[in-house]
Amino acid sequence: MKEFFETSIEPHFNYWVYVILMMIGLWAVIAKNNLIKKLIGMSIFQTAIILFYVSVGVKKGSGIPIIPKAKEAAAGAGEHGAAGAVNPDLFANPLPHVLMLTAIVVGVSTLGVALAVAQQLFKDFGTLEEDEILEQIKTADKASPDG
Amino acid sequence: MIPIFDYIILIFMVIAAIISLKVKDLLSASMVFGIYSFLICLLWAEMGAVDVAFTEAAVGAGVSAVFLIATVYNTKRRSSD
Amino acid sequence: MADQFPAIIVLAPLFGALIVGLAGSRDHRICFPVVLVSLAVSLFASLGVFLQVLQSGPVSYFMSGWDTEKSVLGAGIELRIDAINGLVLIVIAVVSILVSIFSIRRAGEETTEKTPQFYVLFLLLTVGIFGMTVTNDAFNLFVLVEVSSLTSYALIAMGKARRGTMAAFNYILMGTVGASFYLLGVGYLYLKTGTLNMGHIHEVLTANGGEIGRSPSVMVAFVMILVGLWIKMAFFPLYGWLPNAYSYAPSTSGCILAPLMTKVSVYVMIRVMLGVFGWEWVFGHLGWNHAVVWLAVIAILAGSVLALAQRELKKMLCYLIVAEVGYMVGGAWLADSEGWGMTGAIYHILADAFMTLCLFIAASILVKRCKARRIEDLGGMFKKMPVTMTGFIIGALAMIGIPPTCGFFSKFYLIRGGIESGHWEFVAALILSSLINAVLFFRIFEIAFFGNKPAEGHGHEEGETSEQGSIGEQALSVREARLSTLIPLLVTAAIVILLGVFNGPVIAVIRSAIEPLIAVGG
Amino acid sequence: MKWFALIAVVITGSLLIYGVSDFPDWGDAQSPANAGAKSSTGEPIGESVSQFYITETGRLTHVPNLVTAVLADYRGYDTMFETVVIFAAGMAIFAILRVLREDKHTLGPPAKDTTADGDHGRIIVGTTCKILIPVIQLFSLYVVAHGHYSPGGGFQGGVMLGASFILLAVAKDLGSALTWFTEKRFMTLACVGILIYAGFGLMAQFLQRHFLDYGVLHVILPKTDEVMARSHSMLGVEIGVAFTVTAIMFAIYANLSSRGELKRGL
Repeated sequence: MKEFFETSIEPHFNYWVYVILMMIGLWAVIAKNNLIKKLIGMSIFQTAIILFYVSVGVKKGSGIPIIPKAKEAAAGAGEHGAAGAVNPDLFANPLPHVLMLTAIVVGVSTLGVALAVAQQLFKDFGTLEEDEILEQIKTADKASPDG
Repeated sequence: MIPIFDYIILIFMVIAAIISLKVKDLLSASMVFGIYSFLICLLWAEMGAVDVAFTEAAVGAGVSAVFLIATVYNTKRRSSD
Repeated sequence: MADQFPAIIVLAPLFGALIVGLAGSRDHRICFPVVLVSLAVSLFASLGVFLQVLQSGPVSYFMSGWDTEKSVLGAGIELRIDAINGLVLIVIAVVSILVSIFSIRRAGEETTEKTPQFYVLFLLLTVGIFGMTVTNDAFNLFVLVEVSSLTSYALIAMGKARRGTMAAFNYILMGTVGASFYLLGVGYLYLKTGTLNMGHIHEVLTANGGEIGRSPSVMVAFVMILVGLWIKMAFFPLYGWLPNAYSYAPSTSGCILAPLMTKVSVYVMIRVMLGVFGWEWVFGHLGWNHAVVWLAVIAILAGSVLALAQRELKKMLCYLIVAEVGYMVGGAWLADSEGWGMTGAIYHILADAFMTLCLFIAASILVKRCKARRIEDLGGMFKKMPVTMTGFIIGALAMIGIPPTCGFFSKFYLIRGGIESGHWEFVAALILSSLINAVLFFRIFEIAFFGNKPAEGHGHEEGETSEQGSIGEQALSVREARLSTLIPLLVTAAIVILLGVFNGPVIAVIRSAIEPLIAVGG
Repeated sequence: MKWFALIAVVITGSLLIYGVSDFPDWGDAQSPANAGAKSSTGEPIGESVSQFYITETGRLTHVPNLVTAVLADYRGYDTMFETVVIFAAGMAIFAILRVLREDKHTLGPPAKDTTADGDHGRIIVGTTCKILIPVIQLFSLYVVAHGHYSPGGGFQGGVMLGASFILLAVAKDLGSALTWFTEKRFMTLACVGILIYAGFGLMAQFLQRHFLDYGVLHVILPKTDEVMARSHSMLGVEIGVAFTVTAIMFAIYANLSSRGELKRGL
């Protein structure tokens, strides 16, 4: 058991958790009945992906992606040749962070629009339960197919 | 980069996610979702993604939770599931 | 100037949107000229860049100037235009200009005081679609997909129909899941290749005999990207959001979304297949073409049969879109050694955009003018609205696949691909779907030619509608549509025919762009 | 639906876990994402983008915070569209939710909501906010301006600035927040933010370079060379981002909390 944990779970623990979180989110999006719950599920789904990306960019033993004294380091690099001034292993990979800043912002924008649509639905139907809304649409359908 | 810390946060995140989806009171669900966001923000700070953590703290835990609460306030607080 | 064209294509509508956003709320009349000018600039730039591509091969444009001399490949974002997306760009520009003309009066009526916002969203949608087409960066594609999706959610939810709002909510959920799947796929690719530039990813995947390409996570990445894009394009099992969203949206929104969104997603799929993974990897290593073509066959048949079951005009057209997506996906996956299926699929993207636009404009006019949501309400329309119905007929003939129209030629190349690759089930599905379309549209023609407008408030069963009822007073008052909606309709109808008549050069351009991609794979 | 959901989730999950099985170990500094793809013999295929960012950013832009440099310069085009996404969201919410009526004096102060213990609550909350809001706003400006050297930048600062207005709206009422941050103002501010961003790009185009190629702006900006022009332009575009984000975050809240009427919020 311990051996299994160390060889297959431990090096990928973050990835396993991201899959679990993502599946929780996906399940909520499909199976939950309340629209707000669906949206919370959608947000969890998106954060799971962000967790995945950030985990990709981690380097053990590295610091945050801010190079103190960047100018001096660059000047040093100029003198001693291009390599050697900044050791890339000491800084976390910045690219996934940048991508995920974008993804977070996209996520909150989508959430905002979705909540606006949900409020509009509440104005129209008086409820946020999916089955009740579908029921109302069905009865409206029977009353007048054009509506 | 402390593995145990990492594991604890990850497990708490899963718990927070499940609770926020299980609670029938939508206001509580939004609050728990805020907690979830704070946990994930902590995790990112711990992984060295400070900018992402900063954004998540402001956006995920702050503004998204407020948006959710604003909507819950204007609609129904109880949910059937 | 000329070397700035790739950026101008995307930027012109963006600046247009900002100007409308700043000045539009003060004076609504400023909106339309700004929209038209900015889209015309885009069209001009697309044409210019297309000519450049024809003369000297694919054009690359490095954003922020981080080209391969100053930095490594993939550090900056690259826009890349080859002959295929050059064509797609021109189609997008033309379609959006036509829809904007169609919307001159419509937008004001349907969105009341929110016209400036409508135009801002409209232009941002075109920004997203243009951007998706030109970008050569996998992540940038995601951002632009989100730009176009967010605007399309809003364009659908703007309508007054409450079912449209519900459809928009479903679309948000499915669209976000789809985009997230795409993002995840890109993440898997990034994890394996360390880059986001599509060309660079392709290089890494094929390097050294393609050893990285053979790893399971690259396969998972492909599946995720594919499923994400399939949700966006409403491919068969994932089409649930489309019919309600497009048919209950305001007509101007429906007219811009229906021709462009699904087609551009198909184009993106083809680009990912050929440009990122490569012909050899997708068809040689993966070898799922049979399964996907069968899925496409089911999509075509299901779309056609469901369309046949609809009684509402717009919903019927929406299910036809589902079938058409089946054509394109199936064609792209035929994998015959000459690439005829792919040629047909790409040509069909162009053709279908105009066919769908033609039908949607005509249907919007009919729905608006005579309140004819349902097919049986179209009785006697030929007498009352001859011009509109002419446009509708041309679109319908193209959808069926009658020779001078472009619909015939796209089907011809798709069938040729099907025969050469031995996918007889695809050929059979195409022919069967054409027959169903013929039944579908000739039923409408019959009602419109010989039927009378049925009396109001009278419930009918299908089939007996055309005989009964008399011309009501309301029906008599229906007159021809106004010029601002007829011009785009007729122009579209003319393009549908012209694109068919002059299919030779278009096919030649597509062939010349595809052949090297096939040759690379071997 | 539940069974369908379960099946979909199980299939997707097992597919993803199948993909996970051949990932490089978590935290591996030599993984393809961190150090560029390598063939099985260990020779690199192409150059690593990530390592390029880490080693060369200091020389090329003089910005210590790599994330800011990548965000605003190398991938500035992405960031511009990220801002456009926010802008589109603001416009979308306006289009969906906003209730436009004939009587347009929607911005007047609404009636005070005085419930039984509401007043005491309001005094405590109000005083706290009075003290907090200026500090938050100052700090958010610092975050925007200091994005080159520390975590932060246009988005974070913008969201915080927007949040300070949201706090004002929550603590007092939406009306008093709207009295000076009116709808016209925040909609204009949102457009202006993107205009600033895209304007920097356009200026580079007018100077015969590619879009968003800030280096060439040293011609315009006083006392800068190519490298410092990049650094300064990044600050410029971050300010643009902050404008849009501030405006739209507040706009979204204002619309969501008042059901699009912009009269009284929570």
